[in-house]
Amino acid sequence: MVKAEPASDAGPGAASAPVSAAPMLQLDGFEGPLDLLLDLARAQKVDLARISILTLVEQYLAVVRSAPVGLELAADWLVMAAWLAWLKSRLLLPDDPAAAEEGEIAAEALQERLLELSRIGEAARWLDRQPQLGRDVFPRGAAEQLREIDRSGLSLDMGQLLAAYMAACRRTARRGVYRPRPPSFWTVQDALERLRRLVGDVASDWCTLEQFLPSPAETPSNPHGDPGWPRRAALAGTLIAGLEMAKSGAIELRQEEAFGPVMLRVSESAPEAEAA
Amino acid sequence: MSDETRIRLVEALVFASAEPVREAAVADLLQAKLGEDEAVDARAVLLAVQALYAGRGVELVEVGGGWQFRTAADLAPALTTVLERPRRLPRVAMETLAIVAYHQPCTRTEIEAIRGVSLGQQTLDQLLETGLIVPRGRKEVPGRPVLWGTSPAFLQRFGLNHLRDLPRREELLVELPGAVASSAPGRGEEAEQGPGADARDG
Amino acid sequence: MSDETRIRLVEALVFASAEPVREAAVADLLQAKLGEDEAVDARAVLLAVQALYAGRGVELVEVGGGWQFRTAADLAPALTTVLERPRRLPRVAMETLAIVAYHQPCTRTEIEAIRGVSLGQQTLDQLLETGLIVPRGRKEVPGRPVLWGTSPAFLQRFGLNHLRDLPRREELLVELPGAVASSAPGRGEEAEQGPGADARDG
Repeated sequence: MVKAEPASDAGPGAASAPVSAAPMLQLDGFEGPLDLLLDLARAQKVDLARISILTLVEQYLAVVRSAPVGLELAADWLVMAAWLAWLKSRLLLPDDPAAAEEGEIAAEALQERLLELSRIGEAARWLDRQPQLGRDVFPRGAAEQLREIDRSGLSLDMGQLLAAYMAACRRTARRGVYRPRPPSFWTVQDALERLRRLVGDVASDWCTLEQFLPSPAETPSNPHGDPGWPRRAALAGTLIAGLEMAKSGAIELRQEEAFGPVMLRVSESAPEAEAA
Repeated sequence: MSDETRIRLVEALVFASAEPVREAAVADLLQAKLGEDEAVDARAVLLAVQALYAGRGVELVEVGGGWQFRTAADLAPALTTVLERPRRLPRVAMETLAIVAYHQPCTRTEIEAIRGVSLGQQTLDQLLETGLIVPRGRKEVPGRPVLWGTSPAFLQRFGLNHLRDLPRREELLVELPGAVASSAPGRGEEAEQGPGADARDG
Repeated sequence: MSDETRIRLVEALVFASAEPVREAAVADLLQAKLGEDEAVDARAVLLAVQALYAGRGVELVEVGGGWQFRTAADLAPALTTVLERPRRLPRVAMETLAIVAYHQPCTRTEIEAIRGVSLGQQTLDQLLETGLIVPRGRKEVPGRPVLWGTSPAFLQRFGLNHLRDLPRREELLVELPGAVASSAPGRGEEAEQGPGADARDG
């Protein structure tokens, strides 16, 4: 937001801007009340340390009263106006020495604040006048990396060596353990062979299926789990083999009751069927 | 090692880097090349390099505690037509920066007290983004507000070697009555900085 | 514009640019400064800048279709700091080295039996290159395979006086026999090992 013309006349370079022009100012052109006060003080064109606080107060209050924005003024403008009005009353009408002194101290404090703000403004302008890196002066655009990475060396330590050895040993050790043979049981194929071999010799009369089971020595051993498994697997295998042979008519099977012993004998008409 | 060789070596070292090179690094390089017996005066060599570049398009300057080659300031208008330049900082940001520079470490409240207005978030963001101010601990008062100070980037940006290279407060004061009465007109920046002509920060 | 100014401008432009500056860009800059009437010889100015830097620690060189400042070739080695970033041996090589250390002298087949996987020629070459292992004769079996052992360099690199200073195998692998009995099946490594990879722990 740029202020109206009279305001720019009030700048430090302006020769004789009448203070009366101040009411034309748009207050929000200033960075707060202090900024305006400083501007007004500068317009007095004396050493900031010797400005007339009374005149300054008059000017400020005049500006604020006539500000086009009226009551919509921001709080800090109003607070400053109230404070300045109080200050003016102390300076004009010192009803007692203590109040007069109070007013003078407040006036000095205001003066000091204006001085500091003015110094800061000057410092900011000084900074802005410096050739700034990236704005006025530039560093080397393409910096050179004078650095070389040598990766020819070897980083070795005992910990690594030992860890590697242990890892290698563990891997093979574990492999020996984790590779159990799949349990091999007495298969139907085995049972079929055994039945065919034995059935003619033994089973002209009814015998139990158990009689045809392999001996424990013939049964493949199973290192894992229940030691009864191989036996039961052999029984199952033999039963299936028996069913198979019964289907082809080579033998007959019989079971009197559920879960009772399964009986087996060579079929009457076996030889032909067996041959087929 | 001849003086000429030393100068070339230091010149190349500083030139290669985009960042300021510390004098100690220059001394280390020279010492390594010379051996332990010979005395090394890194500063003398740096000054010789500086002299060599005086008046050239590129200059050797001492900034932020190190040495850096930079383009000459007077070439800025021509160069900035081809080189990308960042936006300039608005007046509010510059003033806030000046307060931090002179009053550091200081809290946000202290900054606001001096300017008499509250410090906008945008301004703070701008200063932090540019890396010109950094937090420097907390003030041990209720609320433990952050204390702000200027960064090394601040020194580099404004071509200062130390914070003490800033104008002294009294110098700023001395300029003031003058600034009011006869403030160096003719200075381009001066005119546009006048409080009357200033554009407000967003 | 004086020749001097042109030279300074071009010098600064090339200095501040992140990429090599093309002659056309230099010509554009000069033309903008000179106005359309004056003739511009960008190359002549660049050559003048180059001459200015002749014999200095920094040189103006033409690279990749543009111009750029570079550290003088004779100084680069002196300024280059070499950073040693030792590499680690790959795991395979480390395991092989460890097996050789504990089982030496041993053949490739023996190493493979212990690691449970075949040993690539590349790994063996790598280890030979480091000088950490050396051949120690041949085993008198069919094929007469080379026997491998560790070198004196091996002892040195690991800070050992003798091979017997290595922790004993039993000290390292106390938990192994237990592991054999109780380790659960179904571990990740198990799956990746083909049935053929089965090997006896020698």
